[in-house]
Amino acid sequence: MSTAGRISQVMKGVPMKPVMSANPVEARRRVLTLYKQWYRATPKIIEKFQLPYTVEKVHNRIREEFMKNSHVRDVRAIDLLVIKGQMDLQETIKMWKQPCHIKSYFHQETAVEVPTDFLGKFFTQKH
Amino acid sequence: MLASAKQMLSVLVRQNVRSIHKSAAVSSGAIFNHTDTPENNANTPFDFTPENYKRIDAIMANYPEGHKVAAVMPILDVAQRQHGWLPISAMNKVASVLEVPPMRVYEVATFYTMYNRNPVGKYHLQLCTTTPCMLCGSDAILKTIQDKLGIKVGETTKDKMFTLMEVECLGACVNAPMIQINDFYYEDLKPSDMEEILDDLKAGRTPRAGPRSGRFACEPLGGLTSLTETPTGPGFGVRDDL
Amino acid sequence: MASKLTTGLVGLAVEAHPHKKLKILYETILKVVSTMPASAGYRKFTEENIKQRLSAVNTTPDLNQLEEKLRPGQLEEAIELAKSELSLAKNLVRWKPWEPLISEPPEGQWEWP
Amino acid sequence: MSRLFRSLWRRSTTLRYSNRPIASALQPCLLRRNYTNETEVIAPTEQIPAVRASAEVVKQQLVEFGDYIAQCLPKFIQQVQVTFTNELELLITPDSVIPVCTFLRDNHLCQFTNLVDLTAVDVPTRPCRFEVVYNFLSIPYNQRIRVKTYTNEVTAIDSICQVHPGANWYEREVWDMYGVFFRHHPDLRRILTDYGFDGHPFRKDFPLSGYYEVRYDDELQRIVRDPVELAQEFRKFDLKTPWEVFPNYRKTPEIEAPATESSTEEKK
Amino acid sequence: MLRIATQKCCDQLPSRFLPFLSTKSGAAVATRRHQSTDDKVEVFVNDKPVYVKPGSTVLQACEIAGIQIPRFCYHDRLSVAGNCRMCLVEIEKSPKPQASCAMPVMKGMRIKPDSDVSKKAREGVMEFLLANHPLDCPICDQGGECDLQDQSMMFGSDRSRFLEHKRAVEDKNIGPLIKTIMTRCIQCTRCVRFADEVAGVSDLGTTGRGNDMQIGTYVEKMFKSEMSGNVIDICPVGALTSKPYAFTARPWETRKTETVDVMDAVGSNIVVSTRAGDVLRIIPRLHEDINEEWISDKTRFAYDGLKRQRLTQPMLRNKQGQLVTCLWEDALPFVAEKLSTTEGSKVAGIVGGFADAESLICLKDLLNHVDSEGLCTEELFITDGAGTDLRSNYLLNTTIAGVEEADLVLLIGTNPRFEAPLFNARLRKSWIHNELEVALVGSKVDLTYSYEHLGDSTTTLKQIADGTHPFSKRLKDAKNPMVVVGSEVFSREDAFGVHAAVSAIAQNATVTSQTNRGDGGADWKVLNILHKVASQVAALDLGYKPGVDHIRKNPPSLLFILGADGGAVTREDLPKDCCVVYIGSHGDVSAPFADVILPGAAYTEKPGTYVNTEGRAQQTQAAVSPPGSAREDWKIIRALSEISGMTLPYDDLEGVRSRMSEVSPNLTRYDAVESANYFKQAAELAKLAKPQLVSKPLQSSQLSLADFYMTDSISRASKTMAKCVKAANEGLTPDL
Repeated sequence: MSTAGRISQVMKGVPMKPVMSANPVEARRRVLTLYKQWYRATPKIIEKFQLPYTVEKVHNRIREEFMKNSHVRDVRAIDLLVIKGQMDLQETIKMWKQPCHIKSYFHQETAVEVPTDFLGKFFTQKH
Repeated sequence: MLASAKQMLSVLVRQNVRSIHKSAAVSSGAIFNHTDTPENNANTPFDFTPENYKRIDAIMANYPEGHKVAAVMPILDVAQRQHGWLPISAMNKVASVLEVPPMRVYEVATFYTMYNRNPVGKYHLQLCTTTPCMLCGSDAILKTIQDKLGIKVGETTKDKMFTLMEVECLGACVNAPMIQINDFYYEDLKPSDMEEILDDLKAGRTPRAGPRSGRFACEPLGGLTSLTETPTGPGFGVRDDL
Repeated sequence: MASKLTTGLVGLAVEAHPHKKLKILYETILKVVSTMPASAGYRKFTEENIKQRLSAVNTTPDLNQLEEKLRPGQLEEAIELAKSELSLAKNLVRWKPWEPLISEPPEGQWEWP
Repeated sequence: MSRLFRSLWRRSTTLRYSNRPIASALQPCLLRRNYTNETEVIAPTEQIPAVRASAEVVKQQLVEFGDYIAQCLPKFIQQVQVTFTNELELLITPDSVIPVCTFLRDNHLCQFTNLVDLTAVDVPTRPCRFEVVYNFLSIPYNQRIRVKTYTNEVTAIDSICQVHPGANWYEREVWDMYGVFFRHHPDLRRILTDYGFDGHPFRKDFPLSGYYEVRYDDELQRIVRDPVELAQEFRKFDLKTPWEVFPNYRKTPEIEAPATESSTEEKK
Repeated sequence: MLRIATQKCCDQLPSRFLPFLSTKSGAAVATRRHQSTDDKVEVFVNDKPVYVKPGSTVLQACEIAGIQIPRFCYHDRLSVAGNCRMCLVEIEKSPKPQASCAMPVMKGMRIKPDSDVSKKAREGVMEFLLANHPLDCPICDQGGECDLQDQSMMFGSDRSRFLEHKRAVEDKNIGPLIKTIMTRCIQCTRCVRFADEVAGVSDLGTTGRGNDMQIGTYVEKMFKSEMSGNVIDICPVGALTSKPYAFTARPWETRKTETVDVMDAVGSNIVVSTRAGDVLRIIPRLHEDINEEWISDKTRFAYDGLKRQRLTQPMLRNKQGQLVTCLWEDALPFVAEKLSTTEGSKVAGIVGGFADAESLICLKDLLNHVDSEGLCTEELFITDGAGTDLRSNYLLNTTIAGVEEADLVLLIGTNPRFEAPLFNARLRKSWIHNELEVALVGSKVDLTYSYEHLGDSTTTLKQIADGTHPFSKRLKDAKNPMVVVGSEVFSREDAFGVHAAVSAIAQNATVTSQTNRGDGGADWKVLNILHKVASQVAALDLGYKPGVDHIRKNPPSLLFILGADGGAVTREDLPKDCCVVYIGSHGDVSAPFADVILPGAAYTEKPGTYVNTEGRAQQTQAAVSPPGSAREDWKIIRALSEISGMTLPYDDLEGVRSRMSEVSPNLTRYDAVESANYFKQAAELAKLAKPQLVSKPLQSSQLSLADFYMTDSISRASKTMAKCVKAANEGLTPDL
């Protein structure tokens, strides 16, 4: 989901054909459809992966992932994101993904807080 | 297809040529590193005799102040004549006499083949085997020496009397074959002459140097074929009016 | 009057009436092609080629000789080939390849940096 | 077989030259001959054993064949070129993948029924960064052809699965590795990377180390997936010698006069 | 090397030449051209006119024209040999191509370095060079930085016509530093000329003749020079390579950090090559005013000492009296507790030779904060008279490059060959090229050049100062005299007396030399102090007391030792209850008797400021990170200050450096020599204090090459240096 919609510069000869949606309205509809699909699949995902999270939490996380790309305006980029989101959904509900993949969405399990004061830095880092 | 086969064939041929072709390893056989041996090391006793010191002073006086190092070659020669050959200690001595780093002396001594950095016998036989001498029979001379002394090229007799060396042209091709024994040239040799010379040397006699064919020097063997008339006096061929 | 029992190729049956089949196919191709503009490159080359083949079919009753003329392969393969040429021709009528180039490449697209 | 191919070729050339006005009506720049015009075939000699014999005849045939395809499909083909190793390349517009592949497969004189390879190249500096490359083989004529087109991250290319069903996994691979989307592909999903893998690894801007690393965590007693943290120094090669010599001779050849360009190209 | 050569040539381009090139106005061009060509010869390179100094070579003319000629034997700083023939160029009206490195320019000469004849000549020479050069580039350590490799790529043919066998040459063992693979040698004789001219140790030479000629020592012996490692750099092929570096890395995979050496007080500029946090080798970096392009062997090879004997973890002495490792979180509060409970006057600090100015200022600020005045350097200097108050009193005022203008040098109580090898190399250079005369009062040693030994007694000094010694006459006649005092003099009990005598000599010479030169008050400084350790000048600049007398007189109960491993203070000198805190990189002399060890960084691991003996501030850069939990020294002190509640008012490098420039502005004016000129005042102050001289002879501790290698904590930890000492003492053995 990291591919942000990089709107390529309009150049002579560079193709501008739509991927799926012809206009923003259509693209929006697709996004909403995908969102609904994820939303509906949530209880099943929790059950299948035995996630220790509530449905609300997962919903919020899904929403967060969608909002991450809210700045994308290029219809084609939106389409590609939708395609990837669908791929992700398929991999999730078919349990091709493993629990670690799902859990990594929720927290960085081994992240260490980096100190910013002099002493803290002195004790933890070489530079 | 044909072209590639041809190419392949030519590659094979080339490889064959390469594997058949052999050239002699290029080397004079001399070694330009010093290795300590019992008779040749830094502690080998060497010092110039008082006469030689005088001689060295005279030699060094030939060169201007600040250029005394130019005397390195004659002084090395003095050292070699005194000791018979040049041990490393002699080279060091020369260096200290000339007040130069020893390396500068080593450089000179290794450059010239006439400085013997390894022991040689009392008589240093240097037989020329370069083309003119070889054509005139130096191989037979070599064989004579080897048979008579029982040594091969590069070896010294057990009694330390003779060392045999093959050398390149010594510039006496007109009197080929020839041999240099210490400072003297013996020329126009036949195997019998060689034996005679060696016998003389063994017996402590000094054989007469020079051509053995009865020639005085390098004049034609059958007598002169030109320049036979009396030399013309001064003014020959000059215009009368001058 | 099949001259052979099998084509030796999987899924390709021996054709009982190759002349007839080929004639129909080639004629159909020509018909389809003739709807293209006369200047179309494809039409010219294909007409030339197919007409040659058609005349071979018309003038050579002997199967083996025909096979030799319509090389490569056997007559059954030539039929398959003609079928695909026909479908191609139909498609090309739709695609109109004789028109000028749809789009020039962007500046520097085919150059290596 | 190749003799036949040649004879067919001879026929097509005669055709072509009988229709000279139309041929000349085609854009003259259509065909770029990417080779030098040397007529002499250099045979390997004792002195120069490794020179490739330039097969001028083969080259000429390829040029004519390319000409033929270009004349048949002027709408789709931007350029035809023969590389210096005698490979025929068609550079086509991104929209015409299916017509061109169909033509190459079905035409009597092409019969490129075998899709050998389908891949992409990422050249980020180009206007459209991805070059999609199709390699075909014509078994009857023992002839190969390469078709190239281009696209960017957000433009789809038509899938050729309906023309060559064998393209299915190749296209999945290109999608997985480069992120090029193939329209109307029957089953476009990842094929090589792990589920949950982020990014397209063959893109030039994809970091060598990737984004995530997967390891077994002893405390959690399970696999965890963390953002990559490089434990080892990234090895960067510095190809300058500490005593840089002769920078004057290190200039890139692009400064050379354009007249010599073709010869340098051939040397490559 | 060749890059350096080019740079130099560009430097030689006169500055007034440049405006001529850039001027647009035609009239201005005409006049300027007239000026600039007055003392110049016009030659044509590729038909382009070039103006060069008369007497320069064709090769230099081509370089000024921006065309580089390939070369192997030619080296900028060595005499011209002209034996590699690689630099052949075509010159019009010359029947054969000429060796451009040996050919002087003549008026109107037309040089054609890019002509076909030149190219063919190069290709031919290259073919001959490669005829006997082994094709072992894949296992050759020079690979990637080999002149032969590079030039054969550029000027050589792509195939060989030789089917003959290649010559093979026996390898020589010339010591534990230089690995020889003599088969690769192309007989450029750069190493021979370096040994002869720069190192002054004529151990190398060419033996044999013709095809059998080889480079070597003839007898197996060590190349006994303190600068021998430089032959590795000047060797254009892989014949001479570094033994410790053998087979460790390729040049392109290493990361280069340009930094400064601290093994002596010269401050040679170096490049540290690292890979994956490992220092792999050290090579010189060009600095015309300091080290030119040479470095000493200790600088080059002692780096393996950075990996051995290192302090990697903080340590505390436990109840059983043993040092055990601990965490920073344990060690620092322990010291902080001691610091805040100890009376200020009972706190002291000693700094050693590797301390950077940053840690010096931090330690000073911290100790001053607790009202301690006990800040000492391990190295001694005078405290009487002007002492360290006047900067000109403790600097090498003439500067190292200034040696080249001197005509008479008087060395007192020093052996510059081992105390500052590159300073000695300058002396030797001037001795060769400028007829510099040298005299020495002190131990009679081999300085690689001839000098007048005036004995080693202090009376000689007195006599020279009085003008009763015969040498005074020569000093009087000299135009640019120098008096160089070794820092070892200051460890004498009559250090002040010696310094006063020397000051008097120098002051007299200053006056006479001014009249000799006839320029009145020109800025020529006579008095020079040659320091031995890198930190001393910065420490004195920052106001540290030289010598540990203060500590002996006021026994401290908390002593900070900042890398002081010279053995100036031992446990016996200190009270029993004294807590010793060692901050430093190596477990050498002082760490074993410390109560707390705080591991610091070595000079390759920290950005630090060092001031060399000239007073030139230079920076080191961090090439690798400190091992284990070691930290940069100033950060340790800064952290300690925070824990003990006396937080120093800076917490980054910029902060420390701005504090440094508050105390002594010259410390942050990098690569500038801040000149000082207070000799007269110093001499007067010295007179007031009534200096005394004792009759003990002036001696120097480093007399032979074996004394040179291991002098400090890094070189003492170095295996390579130990091997060198062994080889220098006992001769070569096969394992060295």
